[in-house]
Amino acid sequence: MLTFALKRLGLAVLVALTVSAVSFSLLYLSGDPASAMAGETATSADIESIRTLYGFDRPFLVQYADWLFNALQGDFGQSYYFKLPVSQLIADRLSITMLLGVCGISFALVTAIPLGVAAAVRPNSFIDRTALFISVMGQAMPSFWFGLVLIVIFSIQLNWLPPSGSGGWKNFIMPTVVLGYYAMPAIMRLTRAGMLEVLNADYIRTARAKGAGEWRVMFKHALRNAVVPVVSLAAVQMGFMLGGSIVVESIFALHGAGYLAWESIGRNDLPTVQALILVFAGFYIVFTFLSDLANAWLDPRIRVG
Amino acid sequence: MSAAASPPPVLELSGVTKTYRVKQGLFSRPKPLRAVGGVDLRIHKKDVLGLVGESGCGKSTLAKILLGLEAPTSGRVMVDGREVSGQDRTLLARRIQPIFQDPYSSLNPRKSIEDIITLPLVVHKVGDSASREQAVSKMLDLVGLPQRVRRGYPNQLSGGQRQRVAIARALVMKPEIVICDEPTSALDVSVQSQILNLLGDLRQELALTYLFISHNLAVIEHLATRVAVMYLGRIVEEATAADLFAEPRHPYTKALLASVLTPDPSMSVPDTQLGASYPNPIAPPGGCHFHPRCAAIRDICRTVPPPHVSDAKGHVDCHLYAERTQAA
Amino acid sequence: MASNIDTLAQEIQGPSPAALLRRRVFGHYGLLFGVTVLIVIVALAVLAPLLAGQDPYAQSLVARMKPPFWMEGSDPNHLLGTDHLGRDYLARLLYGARISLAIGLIAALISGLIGTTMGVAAGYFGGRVDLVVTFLINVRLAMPVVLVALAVVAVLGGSLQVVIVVLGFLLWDRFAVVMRSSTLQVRGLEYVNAAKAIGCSTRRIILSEIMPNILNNLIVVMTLEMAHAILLEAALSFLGLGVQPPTPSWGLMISEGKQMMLFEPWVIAIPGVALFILVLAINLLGDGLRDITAPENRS
Amino acid sequence: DKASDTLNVPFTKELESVDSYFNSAREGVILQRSIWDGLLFSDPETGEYKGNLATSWEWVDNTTLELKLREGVKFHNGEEFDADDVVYTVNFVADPANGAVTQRNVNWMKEARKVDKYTVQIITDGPFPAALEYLAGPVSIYPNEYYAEVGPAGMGLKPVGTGPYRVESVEPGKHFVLKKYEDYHDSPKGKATIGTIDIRTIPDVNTQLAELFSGGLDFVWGVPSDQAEKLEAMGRFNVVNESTMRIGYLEMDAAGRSGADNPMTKRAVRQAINHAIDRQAIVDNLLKGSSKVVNSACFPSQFGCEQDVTVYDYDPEKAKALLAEAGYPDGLSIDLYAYRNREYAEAMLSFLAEVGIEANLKYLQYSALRDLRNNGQTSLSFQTWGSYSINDVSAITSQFFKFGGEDFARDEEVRDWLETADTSVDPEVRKEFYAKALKKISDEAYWAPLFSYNVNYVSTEEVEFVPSPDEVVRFFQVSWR
Amino acid sequence: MSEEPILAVEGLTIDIPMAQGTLHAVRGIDFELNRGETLCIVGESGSGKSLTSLAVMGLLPKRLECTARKLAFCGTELQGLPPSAMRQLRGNRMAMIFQEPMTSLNPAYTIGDQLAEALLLHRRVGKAEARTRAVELLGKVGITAAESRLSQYPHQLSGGLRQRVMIAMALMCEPELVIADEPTTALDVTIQAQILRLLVDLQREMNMAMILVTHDLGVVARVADKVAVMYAGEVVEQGTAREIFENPSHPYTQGLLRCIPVPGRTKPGEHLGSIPGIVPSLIGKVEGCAFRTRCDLAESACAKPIPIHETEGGHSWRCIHSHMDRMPA
Ligand SMILES: Nc1ncnc2c1ncn2[C@@H]1O[C@H](COP(=O)(O)OP(=O)(O)OP(=O)(O)O)[C@@H](O)[C@H]1O
Ligand SMILES: Nc1ncnc2c1ncn2[C@@H]1O[C@H](COP(=O)(O)OP(=O)(O)OP(=O)(O)O)[C@@H](O)[C@H]1O
Ligand SMILES: [Mg+2]
Ligand SMILES: [Mg+2]
Repeated sequence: MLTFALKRLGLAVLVALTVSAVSFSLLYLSGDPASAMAGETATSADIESIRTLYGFDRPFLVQYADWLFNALQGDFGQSYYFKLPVSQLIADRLSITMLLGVCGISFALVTAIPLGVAAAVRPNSFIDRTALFISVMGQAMPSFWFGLVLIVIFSIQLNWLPPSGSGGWKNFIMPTVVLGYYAMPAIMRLTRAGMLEVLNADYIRTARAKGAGEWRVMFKHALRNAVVPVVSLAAVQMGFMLGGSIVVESIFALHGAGYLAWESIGRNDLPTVQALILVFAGFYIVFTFLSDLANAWLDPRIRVG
Repeated sequence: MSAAASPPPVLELSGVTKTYRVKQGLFSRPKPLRAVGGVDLRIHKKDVLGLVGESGCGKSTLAKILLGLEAPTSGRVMVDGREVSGQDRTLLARRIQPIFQDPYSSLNPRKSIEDIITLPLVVHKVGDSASREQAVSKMLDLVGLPQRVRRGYPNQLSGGQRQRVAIARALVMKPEIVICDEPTSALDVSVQSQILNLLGDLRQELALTYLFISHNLAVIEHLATRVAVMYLGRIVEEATAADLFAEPRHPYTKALLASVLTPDPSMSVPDTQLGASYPNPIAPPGGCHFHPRCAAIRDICRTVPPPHVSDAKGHVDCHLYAERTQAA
Repeated sequence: MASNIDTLAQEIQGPSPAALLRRRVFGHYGLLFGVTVLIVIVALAVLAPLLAGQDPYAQSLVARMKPPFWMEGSDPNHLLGTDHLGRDYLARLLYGARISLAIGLIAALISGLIGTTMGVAAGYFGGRVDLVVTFLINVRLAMPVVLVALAVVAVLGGSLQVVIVVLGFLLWDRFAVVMRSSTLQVRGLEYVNAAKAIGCSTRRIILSEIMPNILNNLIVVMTLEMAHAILLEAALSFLGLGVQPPTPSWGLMISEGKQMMLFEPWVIAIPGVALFILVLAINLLGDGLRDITAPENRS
Repeated sequence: DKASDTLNVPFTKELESVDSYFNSAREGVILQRSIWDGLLFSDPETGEYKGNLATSWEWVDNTTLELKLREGVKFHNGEEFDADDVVYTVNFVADPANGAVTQRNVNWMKEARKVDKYTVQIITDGPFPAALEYLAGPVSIYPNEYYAEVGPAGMGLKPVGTGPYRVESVEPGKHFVLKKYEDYHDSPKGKATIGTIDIRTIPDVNTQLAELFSGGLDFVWGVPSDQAEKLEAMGRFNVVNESTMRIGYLEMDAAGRSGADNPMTKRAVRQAINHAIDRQAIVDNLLKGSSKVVNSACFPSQFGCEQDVTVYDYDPEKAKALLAEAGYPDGLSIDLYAYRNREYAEAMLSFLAEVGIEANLKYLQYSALRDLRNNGQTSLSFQTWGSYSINDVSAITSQFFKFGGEDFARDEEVRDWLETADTSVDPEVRKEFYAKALKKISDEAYWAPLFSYNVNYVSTEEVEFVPSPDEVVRFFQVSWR
Repeated sequence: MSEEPILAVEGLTIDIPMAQGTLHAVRGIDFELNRGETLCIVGESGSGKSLTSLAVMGLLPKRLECTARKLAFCGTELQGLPPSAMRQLRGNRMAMIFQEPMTSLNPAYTIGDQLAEALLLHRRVGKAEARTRAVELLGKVGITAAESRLSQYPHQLSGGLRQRVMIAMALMCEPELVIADEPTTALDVTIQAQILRLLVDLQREMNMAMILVTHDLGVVARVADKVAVMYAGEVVEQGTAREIFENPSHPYTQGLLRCIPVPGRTKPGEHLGSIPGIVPSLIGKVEGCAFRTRCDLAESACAKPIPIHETEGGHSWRCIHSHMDRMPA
């Protein structure tokens, strides 16, 4: 168990390092950070002085090593734009993104799993077709467009929900739906496929032969087994969702990490972008790790050798 | 029968071992699993060597080693007295061909029957398309399939027919040795008998040598000239079919024979005298691997691996016979 | 009075795989719908110059923001109205289909090539290769796609080519994952062993024994990734870091139309619905392909 | 809204820092005017200078300006305002090492000296006629003790000034709350009337409008003309349009920095481009409002902005002829760089295409574009310049024609004339030399000046607001109706 | 005879709607089973054995259409019984053992949980009591150290052990009828013999009726009191084991018996008997004898309805030939 955890941790660190190296080289090898820092009205002399001040004239590898060394100590440098420590900035913005992510994935799970189960129990029934329809729609609906449509309907036409901001729970309804709907189809399909497969499994017949009722069969025997891959998927989706919150946050003017990322790209605020990529990657890694643990807990074949 | 005068065996294994590393749980480190442990075996021309043993004892692994699909961890495989590992794999492929257990997965579903049967010819660049066409016709006749199946696909055939296609593919290169890994265990009895008859006929016609793997002793008795009994990766007894069935020596062989259920309504289900526990191949029992289930167990069996007792009839690995020979 | 036992016993051969496939295709309404819509869209895209009748780039500042035909004040010359520069919306929509299709197709091809190579290599060779590929897949999955794509496009400058290449190099993960597991599955089947025992070269085994049997999965992933790429391009363009104007990309049209969406909802509705239908059709096609090819019927 | 005496307004951009010396955004200027005061105040209507934190001022010599300070002014934190504050602020920001973002705003000052508690001298770095404009604009006075303690970062998070509004809270980049400063001194700015200003950053104009519809915002500015028209038509909102000092222009690489064989080095080509674009159509259909076509390389109201220059009217035929004359009878292909107003750029693409110039739009982030410009790689770019709302032509021509990184004309004659004008304190001399320079710029068609920008201010009917041409929203002049 | 049969099936028919038409998987089969008796259903793959046993348990998938003139358990007609009543019978008075020990146990729960569940569902007992019973039964099916096995998961057991657990699970409530669907097919020969022996012993001990589904004639001969031979969805021959093996009367039964090599009886290397051809498709209309396409003795009359011949000993077969050349015993 411990060696497993250590191994996973080692792998996770390696993944994170690679991600950071790739993104660092992508970002820093092209574009001029000094100019980005200088702001819109700077002169070339301003830029030159910034270049030497921040050491952008040093060799690339030195810069990376320097960055990495500091990053390992939790110091992602200063935002070029806000002139604030990036870690503080991200910590500040992350809460909204996390909240959004948690709401989104909860929404996705709460809708997807019952639908998936219901669809699997009665394949080709009305409910199955409805579920399929919902998921097909969800996959084809561009989320930025969906968000705009929701705003037009619920904020402008009906005036039920505020179109932007993060002041109260009402602000989170539309973003949650948009973000959750993006992740829902995959989870629903996997639940359905898993349940279908599990319901055809011999041990379900065994349970029925014992005289277990349908609900018991469905929830105690089938879902427990079908949910194992769903956990992994949900973790992956959660990771994607944080990364995908860019679109949603920018539509609903939520000042979360995703929006920060988008703005920072536009502002060439490289330390922030770099740190955000790493943070999102870190979340993905953490979630998949947690899902592995959850799966081990759910599936004794993994847990006990 | 006289071992000394006979030509060298077409196929000879000495000390062949195959160890896999398997992971059990997510949290455990891989452990070695000795699927085949120190197997010595000789197959002579036109022999049918029956290989029996229970599931997981390493029969298929042995077959894969012979086919060159797996490299043995140690030991030597020799064909016509030449060691295989140095030989070109294509050369080996010309002489040894397989027939697998599952007629459903042994044929590529995307290829027509004709393509499946000619594949060996194409790979080894034998003949031109016309001669290959002829070869297919001949093979189809040989295995008793109508000519019209040649443009069909595997999913259009029944299990027995598929197995015939597999046999045709195995024989189209005119190999000397055919490795049959449970070729009939997925088939119904009525089809099984067709395939067994076919295999018997082909052997006569083409002077083939078979390694015939099965766990159905009745089938083995019907077809084999020699029989090797395998238990947990080792050959525990080997003898001619007649000898083995007339006088099984190893307690495991005895149990195997006892558990053959002949369709005789006057008999009831036999008591094999075997223990219920099936050993874990990852942590095989010490001493004689068979000792936890053996009806004739002695103290020595728990600690000391059994000796290799050879005589004119074949060989048996068992403490019982070690003493007897010593005493004699 | 031949009962079917007599006839069926004669007929040893069932339907061929092709016939079976045909039967399943025509029994799958989602697939048929997807294919039909896709064919229509492709036809529209190909025939855009004929159908549009107008230059999608021709602007007329005096004829801006004309509404589509179902609204008052529409112009019969501009069935779907005009955009903020007075360009014909229908023409832009039709030419936009070309962009979306091209992006989807080429990006999926690039990523398919990368992902399939990696996945098949990992699945077939296993061991170290598998470790490395799995690691790369992990790295790729850990990278937030939208963010990285935005960043890279921002750095390289947005053009059709850049967007296609960036998407192509970012979306290979699913190919790799699916191809790896499919290959693993097929590799364990007896006919691959049989091919090895026959003496087939590794190349032949991969190309003619394994690939044909995982091709269906490849095609399914291809369609899904195509849809994914189209959506991503639209999202990037929407965020202003994708294809550049005046290219009539649908995402860009939504982005530009967003300005007026509160007053003239049709401006975003038209390209939005077009995008939705295209992606829907491709997804239905992919789902359908998966359904009809998934369980290889065993007799 | 009026009921809660809170004006809800959006910022479009995330403001990097509230400290006005450490941001370069319009939003920063808006906050600066409300939170801090300058020594002087420039009446937005007349342009006349009035005393604010200073009560009188006088040039002691070419480079020394002496000011008498207002007494009894208190900063929001209670600190008293006196000469030390001025001296500290000026000396801090004038030192390039402290990294004030927009050096131009402060680098004309060498230092400040305290004469007595309420008298200071500001020493300029050479003669600088526009000094008063800057003192009334970007140069605001910070409390010396507080600033010394917290520095720019602290000032950004918890700003303290003397202005009509004090800062209640700052969530960097996201949310700012201003409260009316009850003890505001008797400034020409006047006291604020609205109690609370609540500013949220909402990047997208649409979202801003959606919020306006649903009552989340009271006042929005920078609304594109199309939407403004629609909003006006709805009758629920006040829509006011006001011109700004920002002008748009095409910058052409006459100097051949991007390559000696660059077509833009040919005067005929540059003139052709001038003739090719129907600026009036763009103004009428896209910018609308109070935007105007500009012909000279500056905003007409700026001091020294000569209007009597060569005018290139819209004439595609002539453009084609000029192109043919320059050796491009079949037209040419070129990259057009731009960083804002994509739709205007797109419209220009189309006009250029009509005369045979196939322009590929390269729409970049400002900073990326500036890199290219400074490296001399943009042969044709669509630029805009707002002159920091400084009503003096030096804020534009001197930025772009004095051989800086953004000078693609590299005309020595123009540079020398501008130098003379910039450093002279005699208005007539300045006028004369600016006119010479601007005429040559026009004749040589170094730029294609396009149009001036305008801003639409949209508010609910409760809000009373009078815009000024400098694009700066003065919250203290907004009131409830 | 006087006693009511524990299971009486008459005219059981199972139709499966398929894309290509209706699959007549089971076509009107009859059998009866008394207390303490063992009935073996034997037949080739796809002949409908499993469907028949699932039909008795009421476990057929819903989309299959199952009808019967009579389907009575201890006199209670099972058709039309409300699901809750059917559940009360299942696992309680009739139990089933499935073919695949590897997949028939839920991988997510311990052996103990799964064993106890059967009892907890039907008896008012506590967890502890259910555990005790589980340990007791595990002992009975020959599992040593039963106590420690309770907390193990299925994947930790070998196939033979799992099948023993399955048997123990079926017997938890001491059912009157056990249906074992090929309980030993997936097992090794040695273990097969052990499991069969265990089943037979327990059946005697508990005086249960048992239906054993198999395709292994060897098993049938050794275990059965009564045998039903199925071919293509029909019972083609039925009778006591002795009758069937010594007097096989249907050409199919005879063919089957000739196909299998029997040590000591068939000569090594000699041709085995065989049945040519393949099983016909049962999709669409099926008339006459399904075996006629493979039968040496087929005549045109075989395409017409087939009479059932019955002897006094209860031996019956479905063939146009009433008196066949009997196989030499
Ligand atoms: N590729 C592999 N990796 C790890 N273990 C393997 C591998 N192949 C086989 N084994 C293990 O080696 C042992 C022998 O397997 P093998 O397939 O040779 O048995 P077998 O006698 O053919 O069994 P069966 O009768 O079920 O076919 C088994 O315990 C099996 O789990
Ligand atoms: N759920 C199902 N859907 C469709 N067809 C089915 C289903 N279950 C069984 N069948 C078909 O019904 C026929 C009889 O099946 P059944 O399982 O009863 O055969 P069996 O005699 O038990 O065979 P085996 O020895 O292979 O277990 C077969 O042709 C099978 O394909
Ligand atoms: Mg095997
Ligand atoms: Mg069955």
